[in-house]
Amino acid sequence: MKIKINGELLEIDAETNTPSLTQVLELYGAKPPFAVAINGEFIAQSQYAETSVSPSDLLDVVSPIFGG
Amino acid sequence: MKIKINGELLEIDAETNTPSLTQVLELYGAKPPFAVAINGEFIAQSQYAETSVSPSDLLDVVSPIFGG
Amino acid sequence: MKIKINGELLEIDAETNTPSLTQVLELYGAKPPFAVAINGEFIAQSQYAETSVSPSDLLDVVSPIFGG
Amino acid sequence: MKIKINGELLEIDAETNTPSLTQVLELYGAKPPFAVAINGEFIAQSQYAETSVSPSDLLDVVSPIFGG
Amino acid sequence: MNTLTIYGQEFDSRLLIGTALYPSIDIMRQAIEASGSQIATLSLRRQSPENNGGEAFWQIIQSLNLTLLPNTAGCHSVKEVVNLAKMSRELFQTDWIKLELIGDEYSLQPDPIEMVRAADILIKDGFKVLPYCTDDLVLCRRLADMGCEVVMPWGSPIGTGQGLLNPYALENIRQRLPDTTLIVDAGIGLPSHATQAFELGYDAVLLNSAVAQATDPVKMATAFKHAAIAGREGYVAGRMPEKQIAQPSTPTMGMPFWHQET
Amino acid sequence: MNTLTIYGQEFDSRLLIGTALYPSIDIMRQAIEASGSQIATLSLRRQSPENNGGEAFWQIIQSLNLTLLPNTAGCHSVKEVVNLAKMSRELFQTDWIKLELIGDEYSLQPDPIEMVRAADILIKDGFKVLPYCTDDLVLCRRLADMGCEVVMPWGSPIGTGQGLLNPYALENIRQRLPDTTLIVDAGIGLPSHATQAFELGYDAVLLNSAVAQATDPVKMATAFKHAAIAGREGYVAGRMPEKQIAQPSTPTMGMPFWHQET
Amino acid sequence: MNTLTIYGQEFDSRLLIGTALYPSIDIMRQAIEASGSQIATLSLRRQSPENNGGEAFWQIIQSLNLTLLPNTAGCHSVKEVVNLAKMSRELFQTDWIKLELIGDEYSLQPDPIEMVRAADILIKDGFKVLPYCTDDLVLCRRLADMGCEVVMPWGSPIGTGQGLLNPYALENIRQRLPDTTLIVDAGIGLPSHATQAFELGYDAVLLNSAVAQATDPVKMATAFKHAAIAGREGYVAGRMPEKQIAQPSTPTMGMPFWHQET
Amino acid sequence: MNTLTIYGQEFDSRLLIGTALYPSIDIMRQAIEASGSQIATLSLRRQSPENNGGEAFWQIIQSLNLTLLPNTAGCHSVKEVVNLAKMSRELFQTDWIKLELIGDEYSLQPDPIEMVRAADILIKDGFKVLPYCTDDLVLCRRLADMGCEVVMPWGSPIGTGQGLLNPYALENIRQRLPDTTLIVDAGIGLPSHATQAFELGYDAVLLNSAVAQATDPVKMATAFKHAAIAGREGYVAGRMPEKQIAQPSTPTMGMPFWHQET
Repeated sequence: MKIKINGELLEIDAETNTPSLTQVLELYGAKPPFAVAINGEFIAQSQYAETSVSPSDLLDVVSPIFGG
Repeated sequence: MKIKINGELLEIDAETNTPSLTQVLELYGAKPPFAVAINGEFIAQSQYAETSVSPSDLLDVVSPIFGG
Repeated sequence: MKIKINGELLEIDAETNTPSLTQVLELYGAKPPFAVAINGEFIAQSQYAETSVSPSDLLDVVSPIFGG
Repeated sequence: MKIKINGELLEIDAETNTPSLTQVLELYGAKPPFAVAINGEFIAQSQYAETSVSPSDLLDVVSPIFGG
Repeated sequence: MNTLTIYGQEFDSRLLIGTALYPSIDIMRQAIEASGSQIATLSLRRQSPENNGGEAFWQIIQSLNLTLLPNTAGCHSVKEVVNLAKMSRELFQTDWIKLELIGDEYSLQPDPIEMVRAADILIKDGFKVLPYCTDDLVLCRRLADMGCEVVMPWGSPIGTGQGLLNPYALENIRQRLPDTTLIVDAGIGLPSHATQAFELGYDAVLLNSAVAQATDPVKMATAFKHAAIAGREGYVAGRMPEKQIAQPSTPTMGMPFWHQET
Repeated sequence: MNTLTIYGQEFDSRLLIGTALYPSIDIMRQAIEASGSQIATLSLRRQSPENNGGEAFWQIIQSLNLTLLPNTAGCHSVKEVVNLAKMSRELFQTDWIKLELIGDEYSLQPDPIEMVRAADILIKDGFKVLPYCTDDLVLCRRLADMGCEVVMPWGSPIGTGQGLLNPYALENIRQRLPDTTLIVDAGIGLPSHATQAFELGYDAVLLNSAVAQATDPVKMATAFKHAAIAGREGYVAGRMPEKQIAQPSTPTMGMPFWHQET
Repeated sequence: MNTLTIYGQEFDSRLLIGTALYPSIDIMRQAIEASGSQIATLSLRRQSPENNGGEAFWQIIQSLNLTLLPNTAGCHSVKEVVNLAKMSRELFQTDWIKLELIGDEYSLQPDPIEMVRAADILIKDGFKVLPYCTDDLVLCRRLADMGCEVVMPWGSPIGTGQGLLNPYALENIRQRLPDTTLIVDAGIGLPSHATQAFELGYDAVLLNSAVAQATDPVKMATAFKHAAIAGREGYVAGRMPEKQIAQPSTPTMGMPFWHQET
Repeated sequence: MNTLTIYGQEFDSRLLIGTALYPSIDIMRQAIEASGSQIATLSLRRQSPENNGGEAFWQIIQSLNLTLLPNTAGCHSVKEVVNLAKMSRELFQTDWIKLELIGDEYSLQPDPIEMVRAADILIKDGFKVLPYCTDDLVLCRRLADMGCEVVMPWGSPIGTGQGLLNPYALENIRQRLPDTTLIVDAGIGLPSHATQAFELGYDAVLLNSAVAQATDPVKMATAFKHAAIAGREGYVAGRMPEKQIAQPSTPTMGMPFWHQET
């Protein structure tokens, strides 16, 4: 299946059609520290496991960067 | 009965306990041009006759004045 | 003889070696209105005739121009 | 004789009618450090002895003061 | 076109004038006439024996046949603004309203949040709103987007006469809202302040105290009439480029006395 | 009296205008007429085939019947100033001279020391001197004391159009020299700059580039005509007092909707 | 007490510094150290191979043991602000958030209406909000009333370095909100701008470009460190009264050479 | 080199401080020490019983081991200046003299014409002249050409604390006299004024009232010490370019939530 992460389509061959966010982040290779939003809504770390991702979802995985 | 018009109590001896706005304005001696609000809500001229005033009401009768 | 007028050398064949300013201006073809200075010193019109010009002299012949 | 020092008249009983500046300063009780001018002209210390003061003279004896 | 457009109406004069604070009603009348203004602001207050003068005022105003711009000065809430506006519309027979919703007692500054709510209600109710606002671009644009064809940022607080405190902000608003009729309202103290507003590209100036509280209000009104023309004409004429280094106006070529040695 | 006095002569217009830098002589003519100026500055340069245009210029100038104010622009020494002044007096048949003695090539700033020497010589020779100077009070007073009935401090360097860089200094000069005719010369870029000069109490403004280098010089000349009237009338009318705290124009008394509890 | 208080925390330095736009991460580190700042702003962006540098940045930042102030720069809606804030809180383990809700692409000006809605949601969610806002008093007071213990009006638009465009407005906010921690955020370009902000009574200054884009960022950071001390100490010391007329410092009494005639 | 050079002598501090107008001699001492100044101005006045305090003052001054800069404050003629200078040289054993020749009682402005004559005489007599002058470029250059290695234009009139009234003129002087030691003397009222002077490229600042008349002179002296460092370091560091349009500091690339439709 294809999921859109950080604006790019990611091909994921997961068993299920609705993998958990934990799996997706692993497959994506997210590097800590990071935080996540699905469809613009923040998802707390504690929710990763029980949050399932569906193809239409838009994911954001963000990390610290300089800012003013 | 007593009604509060433009911040002052006006003694009105009306037959009914709920005189019409028309009556009240007459008794008050409102000089045209003027516009009216009851309890802060504008009342159109066309509504004067069918609007009845009760003692608790707060009336405003305003006229043109200089302004910036 | 050669005279310097308005920054340029003017060849003048005058009888004498010290022509009058009147002659020089005529030969130069000065167009009125104008005013004259020799070696940076103003010369009044009334003095033109009796003023003799010598080769080393520096003449200025000026006319009106726009200014701020 | 009377001499004007720092804007005030000073009575001096000197033998001579033209005492030296040295004497005058002593009689005036000038406190060092100071500098002197007579009639608005600076007098160097080295000149005190040979400078004679006459009644019409105006003396200034100045000392350090705060300034901006 | 060199006329001022306000909600489709055209005006030759680019000065909107207030009717308050004059030494006398007669001086007010003379000053308004001298200013050449075609639009005057006024308000509504409670009838009372004291302001029977209100009648005299009303007679004069009608006689001047001006376009009237009623304001909601003194209102501190959306409800007050909306109801005073409705009373004005009925009494003055105009759907024009100068929206004024005070957010601070000392600076008499408009409340940027509440005034947007008020404007929304008034526009939906059919009013032609002329909002008095701060020089906040986002606020001005929001008002324009809501349907205000005229937006009126302040120059400085009402009645201070400090002129244009932030020309940069005002110029920015002009550049970003090219199609909105922009009027500097409040803070004008001197004719040069008005002229400057026009030079920044503003379409008109609304003032009151600067004229009414001048030593000679009628003469000052004349001054502002010319100030408006000066600023507008100057803006349209296109200013000379500003330079950092001096530039001679009189030509240096042909300067006498200079002879290089030969 | 509300006329401008220069060495005993009265003028209705308070604008002195330069004749240089216009796109064409015809536009110059129209602009001068539009400005309403009655006094124009001009200069003298060497005759030459190139500036035969000089003749056309001279014809036009004479036809406008203006009071002429010849300048000594470009002069860098007392001797140059004095002799150019004498040539001007003879040619233009006027003892008026705009004294300009440049002390710096980049800022075209007058030389405060040399210009005093030049003014002294010219005055003793019977000239009516109008000195172009900096906004230095002591210099201005010295020129006035020497017999200059007119003193012309700059607003900013010639041709920069930066306006009045130091209003405090200019105002100070006005207050200390109440009986001298004061003219802001140089630096005016916008109509509001001229208006401001009059509001400071200056009697007149001399400008050139602001009009000549505008996109539309004729229209800009009109703008300055009004700017001068606006500033002068405003000055005479007496400005409203400037305040730090806002003051409502519309009365608060009689505001509807406010009912204290009973 | 002469320390800066932000939501109950005390700081000796009154300079908050941004971490962006430095020539290199190492220069950033040196500049932050030279500035003496104890609080630094930073942000969140999408992970990507390109900004692996992000890791290096994060290492350095942690090593400097600063108090972190994450911002919501780039957000254009309440929803974006709220969710980015929550991501920041989780990742940076802080409930501090610099609220930035852009209302205009060109001026990068905050949206006065939307930001109030965002602040309301964040405060209710337990955030300690430091809102970046305009110099609008009513807006600032509203944010303070909602529970913002710190309010950060701009001096001029982000990254322009124009300094304090409207000192009158900023001073007004200071006087009206005596108990709020006020920080000038954005627009600082020179050390004197920062000093001026403190002289107006502001508690701190937040800057970034002025240091990061200086020719020598580290030296400029030192300059700002001293500018903050200068302004704060000067404010506390109480300025001399400003005067219109000159006052001699050196005494005139006892001046030599002056002898009235006898 | 980052030291201040005055007639060949090097100083670490770029602040010159006056010794007048302090609440007490002890506060003067503390303030001078807090300021870090190495050069102090003082004067000469007639001895008298009253100013026996003069002795106490003199004791303190000597104990601070400062470089002394005697002034000619109060002098109104070349003769007074020259003779007071000679008395200073003998008494203070220094050939440094702060040339002050007042040309106007109200503005205490220097006389541009007379001071040049005085400077000429003093220089020929071997003095090292530090002239207090106006911000007139031609005057400043003339003084420099005569041999003044230091020139000290005013910011605003003595004791007014109005700061730099004409930064354009001051900057112009700096650019045109790159090799002269330039000091802003008089008019400084706030630390930010001093910082600004350095940002314009000035080498030092001379002040007195701003410290002496502050509510807390010692603390204000500290403020100015930092203000001088801030301004100088900032000047050397090279300011960020000023911009008209906002520039984001936080990067926009990688902003979350933005997904173009697929």
